[in-house]
Amino acid sequence: MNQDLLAALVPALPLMGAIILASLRRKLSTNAAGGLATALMAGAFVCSILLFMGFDATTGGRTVKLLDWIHVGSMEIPLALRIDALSLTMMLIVTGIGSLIHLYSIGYMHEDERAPTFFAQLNLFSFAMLMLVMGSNFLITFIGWEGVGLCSYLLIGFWYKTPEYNYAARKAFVMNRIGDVGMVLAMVLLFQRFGTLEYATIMDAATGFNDPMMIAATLFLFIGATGKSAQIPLFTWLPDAMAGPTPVSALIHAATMVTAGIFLTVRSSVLFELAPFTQDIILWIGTATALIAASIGLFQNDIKKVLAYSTVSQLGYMFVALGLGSYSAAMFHVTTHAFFKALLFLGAGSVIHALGGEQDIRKMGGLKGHIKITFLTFFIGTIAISGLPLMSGFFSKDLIMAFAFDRSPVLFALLLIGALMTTFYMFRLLFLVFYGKYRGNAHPHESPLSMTLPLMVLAVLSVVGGLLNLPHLFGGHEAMKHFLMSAADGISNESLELSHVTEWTLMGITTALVAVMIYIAYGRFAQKATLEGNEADMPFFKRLIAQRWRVDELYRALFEKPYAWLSTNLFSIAEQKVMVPIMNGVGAAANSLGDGFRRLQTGYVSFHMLAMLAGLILFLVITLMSN
Amino acid sequence: MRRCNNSFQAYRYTEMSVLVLLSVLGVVLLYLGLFNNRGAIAGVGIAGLLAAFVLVAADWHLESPLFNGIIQFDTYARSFSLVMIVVTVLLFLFGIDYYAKVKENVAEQYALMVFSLIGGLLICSFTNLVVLFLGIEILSIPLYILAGGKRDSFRSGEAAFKYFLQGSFASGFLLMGLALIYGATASFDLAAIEAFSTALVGGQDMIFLLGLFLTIAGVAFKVAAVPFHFWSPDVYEGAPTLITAFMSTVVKTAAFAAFYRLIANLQLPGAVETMLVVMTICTLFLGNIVALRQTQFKRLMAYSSIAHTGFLLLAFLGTDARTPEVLFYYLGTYAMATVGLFIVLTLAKRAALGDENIRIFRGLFQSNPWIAVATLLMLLSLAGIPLTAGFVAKYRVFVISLTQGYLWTTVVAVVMAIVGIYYYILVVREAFTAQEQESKPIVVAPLNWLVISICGAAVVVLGVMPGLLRM
Amino acid sequence: MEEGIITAIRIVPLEHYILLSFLLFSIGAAGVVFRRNTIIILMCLELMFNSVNLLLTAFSAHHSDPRAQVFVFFIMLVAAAEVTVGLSILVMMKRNVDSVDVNQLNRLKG
Amino acid sequence: MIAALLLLIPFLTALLLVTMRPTQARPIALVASLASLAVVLFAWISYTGGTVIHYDYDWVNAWGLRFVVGYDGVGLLMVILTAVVFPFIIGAGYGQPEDRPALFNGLLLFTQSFLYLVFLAQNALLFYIGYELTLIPVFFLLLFWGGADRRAITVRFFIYTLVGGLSLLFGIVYLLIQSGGNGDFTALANLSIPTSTQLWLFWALFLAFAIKLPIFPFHSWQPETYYMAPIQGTMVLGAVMLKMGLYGVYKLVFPIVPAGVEHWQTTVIVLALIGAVYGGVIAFRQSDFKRLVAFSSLSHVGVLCAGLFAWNTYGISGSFYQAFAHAILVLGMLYLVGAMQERTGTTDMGAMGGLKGHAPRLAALFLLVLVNAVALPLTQSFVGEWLMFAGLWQVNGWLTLFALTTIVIGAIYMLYAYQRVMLGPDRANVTLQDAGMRDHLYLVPLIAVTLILGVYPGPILELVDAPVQQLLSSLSVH
Repeated sequence: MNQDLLAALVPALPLMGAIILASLRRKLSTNAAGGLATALMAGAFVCSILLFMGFDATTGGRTVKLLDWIHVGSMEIPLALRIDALSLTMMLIVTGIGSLIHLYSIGYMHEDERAPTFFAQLNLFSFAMLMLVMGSNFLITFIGWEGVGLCSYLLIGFWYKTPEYNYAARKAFVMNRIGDVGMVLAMVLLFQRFGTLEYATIMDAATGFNDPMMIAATLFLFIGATGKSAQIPLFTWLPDAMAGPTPVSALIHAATMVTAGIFLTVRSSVLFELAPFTQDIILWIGTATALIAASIGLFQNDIKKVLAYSTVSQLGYMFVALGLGSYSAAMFHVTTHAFFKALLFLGAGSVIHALGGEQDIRKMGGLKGHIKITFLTFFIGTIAISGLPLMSGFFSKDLIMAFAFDRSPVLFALLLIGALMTTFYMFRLLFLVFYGKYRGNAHPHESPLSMTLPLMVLAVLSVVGGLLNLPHLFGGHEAMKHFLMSAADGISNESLELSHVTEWTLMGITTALVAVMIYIAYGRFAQKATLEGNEADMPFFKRLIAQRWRVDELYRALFEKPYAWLSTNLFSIAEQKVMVPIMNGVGAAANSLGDGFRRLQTGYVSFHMLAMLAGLILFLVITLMSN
Repeated sequence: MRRCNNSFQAYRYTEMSVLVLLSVLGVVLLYLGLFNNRGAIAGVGIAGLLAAFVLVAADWHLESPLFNGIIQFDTYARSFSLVMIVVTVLLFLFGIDYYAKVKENVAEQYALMVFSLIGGLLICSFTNLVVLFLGIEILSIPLYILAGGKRDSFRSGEAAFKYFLQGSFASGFLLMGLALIYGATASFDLAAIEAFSTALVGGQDMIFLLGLFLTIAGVAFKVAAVPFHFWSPDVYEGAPTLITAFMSTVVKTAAFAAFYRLIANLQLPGAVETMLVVMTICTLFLGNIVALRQTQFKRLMAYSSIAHTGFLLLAFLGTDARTPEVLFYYLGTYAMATVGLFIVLTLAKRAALGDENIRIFRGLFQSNPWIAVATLLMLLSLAGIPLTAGFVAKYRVFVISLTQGYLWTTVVAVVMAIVGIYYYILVVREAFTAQEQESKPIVVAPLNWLVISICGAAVVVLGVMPGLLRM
Repeated sequence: MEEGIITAIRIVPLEHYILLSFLLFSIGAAGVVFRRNTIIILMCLELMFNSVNLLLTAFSAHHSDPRAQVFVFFIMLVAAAEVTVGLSILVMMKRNVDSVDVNQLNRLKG
Repeated sequence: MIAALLLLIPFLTALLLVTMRPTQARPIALVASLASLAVVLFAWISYTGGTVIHYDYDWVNAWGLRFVVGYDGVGLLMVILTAVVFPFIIGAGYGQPEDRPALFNGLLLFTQSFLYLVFLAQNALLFYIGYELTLIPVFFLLLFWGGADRRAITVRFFIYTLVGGLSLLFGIVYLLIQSGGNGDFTALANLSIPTSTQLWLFWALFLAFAIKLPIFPFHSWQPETYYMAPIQGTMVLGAVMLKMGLYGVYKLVFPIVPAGVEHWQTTVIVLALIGAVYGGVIAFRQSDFKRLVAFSSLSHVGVLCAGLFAWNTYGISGSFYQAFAHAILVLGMLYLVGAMQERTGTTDMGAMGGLKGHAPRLAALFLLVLVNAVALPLTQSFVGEWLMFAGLWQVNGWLTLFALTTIVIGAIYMLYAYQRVMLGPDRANVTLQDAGMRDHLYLVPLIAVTLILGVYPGPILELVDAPVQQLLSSLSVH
């Protein structure tokens, strides 16, 4: 089958779905809509696989031009797709996990009467995400970039009747927009520099340059990335984004959209390679995010919030990898993270579904008896993210940490702390939800097959995901790395000079400490009957962390309030007290001038004649003077 | 504008007969007054004027001196004469309705207008300062009387009185000026004086300068240029509306024709040039600015007329071949718009029982849409909005003044043009605002309707095809 | 006109005439502006006109050119006409406001 | 022929309407506008590039006024814009006054034909005449059918605009004298005016357009006028009339006073962007929907003007492309204002909210319009904005950053507005009929245009590209 057609089909199918569902959303039942949506996503997945089969890494990739989009002067930006190792990887993740989550949603959204709309938007998202990863130039990527932003806005605010949700949705969109400013700046800069936005061309032309402009460009790109991938300082929207239905959180805010930033960086790895300064910044921001988010995760009591912060911190790890220049490690972690984080979210969704919408872990506990499949899968997810040996998370995270150690032991130590915190809050979550005795008052029941099936699939993937990029240490040959190398030149100059001994020891240390963490967590949370929740009696520092470092409050005080104030006063003062009065003032001045001169016309004829005489003499004087 | 040499030429009948005809017409009208028959009076008057029109228009390009070369009936004179006659005809048509209520002395009114018109014809064709003086007086003296035409009206009387006093005062200056010029040049003949001024270029002659100065002042009084404008607001307001219309059209036209004829070929000393510039700026400024605050429509028109004087003077500055052309076009179209507006005013005033505040136009669009539209067109023309004659006129004036290099004076003019638009638009707004409470409807007699329509149409037609109104 | 008078006029230098008539003219003008009695104002106007007549006569004599003198007659004529009109208007005024004070009339203003 | 049809169809129909006062005024007007749209489409198809002159005869040549009409690519784009917009303005379902519909639609059509004159004129004076004429019918639209305090606001608007107009006239007259009385754009473009003169002449010419657009310090008339005007009046002002400003700059400022532009470029861009941010920030807290549209328009126009003054291919093309997008957007937004006003009886967003439950279709349509407002990719606005930013970057990076803040600001106020109108807990005891046939008939085509031109901007960009290139090259020659 024609490769180009296949490539075109991949985004086309979900788009089709979106349009059909949107237009027929009144007529279709949940199952019909969900079925259609899932089928189309599955179709896209199949196409991706076929492309993957037919793909020959040695060629480096192909560009499928659909039509001439923007063509002005010397600016030619085609609407074209790029099929190479990188985009294929992302396509497989997006469509694969996407179809699973679509399937899951059929069960999850069953009661909601607006389910068809939901599926339409989910499909639209998939389309946008696919454009993002398949675009052959920055601007096409940007289409997806903004598209996913819109969809995430729609889906976060899906339950539009709750003002907080709408606020969260707006917050997400606006913060993404702030990132987009950086993205646009980067694009205009690159365009001016290279006269094109095609990835291939730029990456070829770039090698050799390194100048401030390159640093600027990469920094702008990174700003864009922070917006989408919820890094410091733009990370506060992601936890709020949990307002959306859980499948959304799984698909958009865990598996796919939030990894867009990583994807973009890998895409333009060449540029980043030329700007070491930017790389360092990425490294430290990534580390900071990883730690801060993890620390916040320790005290969250909302099951989804915990996962959200864990996502943020995991994204932090990926950026660390990018900062270290190990793009394959980053992509590897993106993949495995997609598996287990999707799994965890869907599991959480299943729990919430089981408890009829309850999200507070203080009102849970002892569920492992009631919902077995959910428990097992969730357990697998937990150990995967905590990086217990031979789990997918183990390989990907250790790879990153190995690179970190290669850079500096301090960095390694910091990341290790992060990893341990991760383990701690994940197991805290696990124990509080599934162990001990039930603290709530609902009647837990297992979810339907349509929901448990994706859980199982993802569970398997979370276990075996590591094989994708099995390191030499375990007899593998880093398949993924070599596969991606053809797409992202940055990968080729990764190098990891660590003796096997060091690697073993590092793994040993990590694993041992993780085990300890699990033990502590077990001791503290496994048998809890009740849970102290009130932050009031915490010591200051602990409370600060529990209150998410008060970042939201800070931003509200620094930006939102002043902006509102400005908006009000610009109108009431600048506009109404200055601009408009000035305009009217001119008229008033003319009028008063008129009144003044009007007095000359006294109506006394003698005065008039006197005035004539005076005027005449005045003229006489003036003119004779000027003579 | 060619001037005849002073040599005696063949006696031409037609031109002179215009003056004769009109004088006779005046007398005839007075006689008709005996048999108090209004229709006949107006009819005869109009017929006579039309005859005069024909006589003037006949053998157009012949330029022959009259009365031993003290009058020159050239194209310039003929053109302006035609405008004045046509406008007078329109006013007479209006008069039929206007004087319908008046008991006696109607014939005198018509007759005096005719006499005044004769004065107008004289001063736009003079080649001798004596004729200038006589013409101005013939023009003015009837007006003093006409202004007081409403014998029972206090204001009318006051208007007449003020007009008379200031008028004679100004005549005094004019005379002094003429005398001094004569003293300097030993001649009343324009050609001779021009020759003198050309010979004088560079040199100084105090007497001559002073003479010019006072003469110009005298004429400037007639065109109501600041600071010789004081009479016009009071007189315009006080005089009967028909007469106000006559003054702001026929008289203004005549005065400007005379003014330009006077200075056209003179080599004006620098001092006089400066005087003109200053006068122009003052007139532009005062006319427009004070008009802003007028609520009485007639008074508003008075100030607007001063403002237009300013724009016309702008065309005087420098020596531009196109000036007479522009003057002619400007005055002609201005007259059209003004006549129409004054008629509308009269009608509205009647409906409002004598009130003259611009508020009386309110609801005009409801009751008589077409009249309202015509009013709109005439106001826009005065304001100088494109596709009306007023725009073309103003535009051409700017062209001249900029060509002559009076950059800043033009800037002032432009700013003042904006001010001008404001007060005209206020009237438009009234005319097109719906009347809240029910009031006496505005009745339009067919004849008036005709005249208004003619004026309204004229300003647009002449605006779209300015070529139609050429000298 | 008789030669003798012309020469007689010529004896006095022109400047004197000019000065004199300026003086008269100014007196007239001042009178018009500053007096309030209309009758007197009319007389002052006459004075102005006549100063001009004087000037013209002087000039005509000095230029030995009769046209100015003709003009003088015209002026007299016109002055007469004006005064007639003026007086009639004055009568009307007297009827309206029982006074000949010019400044009694100031309803029209602004 | 085409030009004649364009100028006459609306004009004569308008005459017929205002004189005959037929009862079925609106359908007639609609037919007329559609007819002229057809003509324009024909012109577009048959357009092969270059400058097409349709008529060229001396009107009153002695004074530089010649009747020369025709169009280059940009002019054609503007004509297309006018033709596309007017059927929508006349067809706008809501806010159509009951009293004197004939007069109302007549005035609209007069405006249209005068606008055609402006965009077809190839002679400076002819351009000016059209430019001023458009004011007259709009003046009456506002005076007759405006909202509260219309008498004062209308006059203020009229005079303020004319201040610009007169200064433009002054500039044109000055140019005419330089060119020896030949007012054709071609002739004026060939003048070589000393730089010192250009510095002030630039403002004499530009002031008119700065007020018409309006850009920052000259905008005071705009919000209140937009607010007070009837919906269709605001549509005319926002969708087409302000585009005369852009076109004027392109036609009368760039080619004639290049040195002036070069000197004032940054100043103008800064002012425009200040306006863009100013308007956008104010829009955020506006409680009235219509005022919000007014300020958002101010914001958009600021960016348009900045893009134009980037003064390079991308900037100018982008600006004109965006002009088209903005027109469509204004129509959509104002139609929604009308729709909400008819349903809730007010334009105050405080009284709205929680309507999505009652009117999901309307909400969906609103959303689709909004998507264009925040310039999401694959909508028309995005293409324009992208080009403008690319153009601005060539001028100055910081200004680009400044300009880019508007995409955040825009998102802030637009989404907030959407939330306040549509979202939130369902309003109890509100019966609101959902978007019906006419709403779809009206909005769906607009949205379709938006998306199609967002995905396939080629046809329009082609129109603009060539003349802009030509203009710039001719300038570099200077």
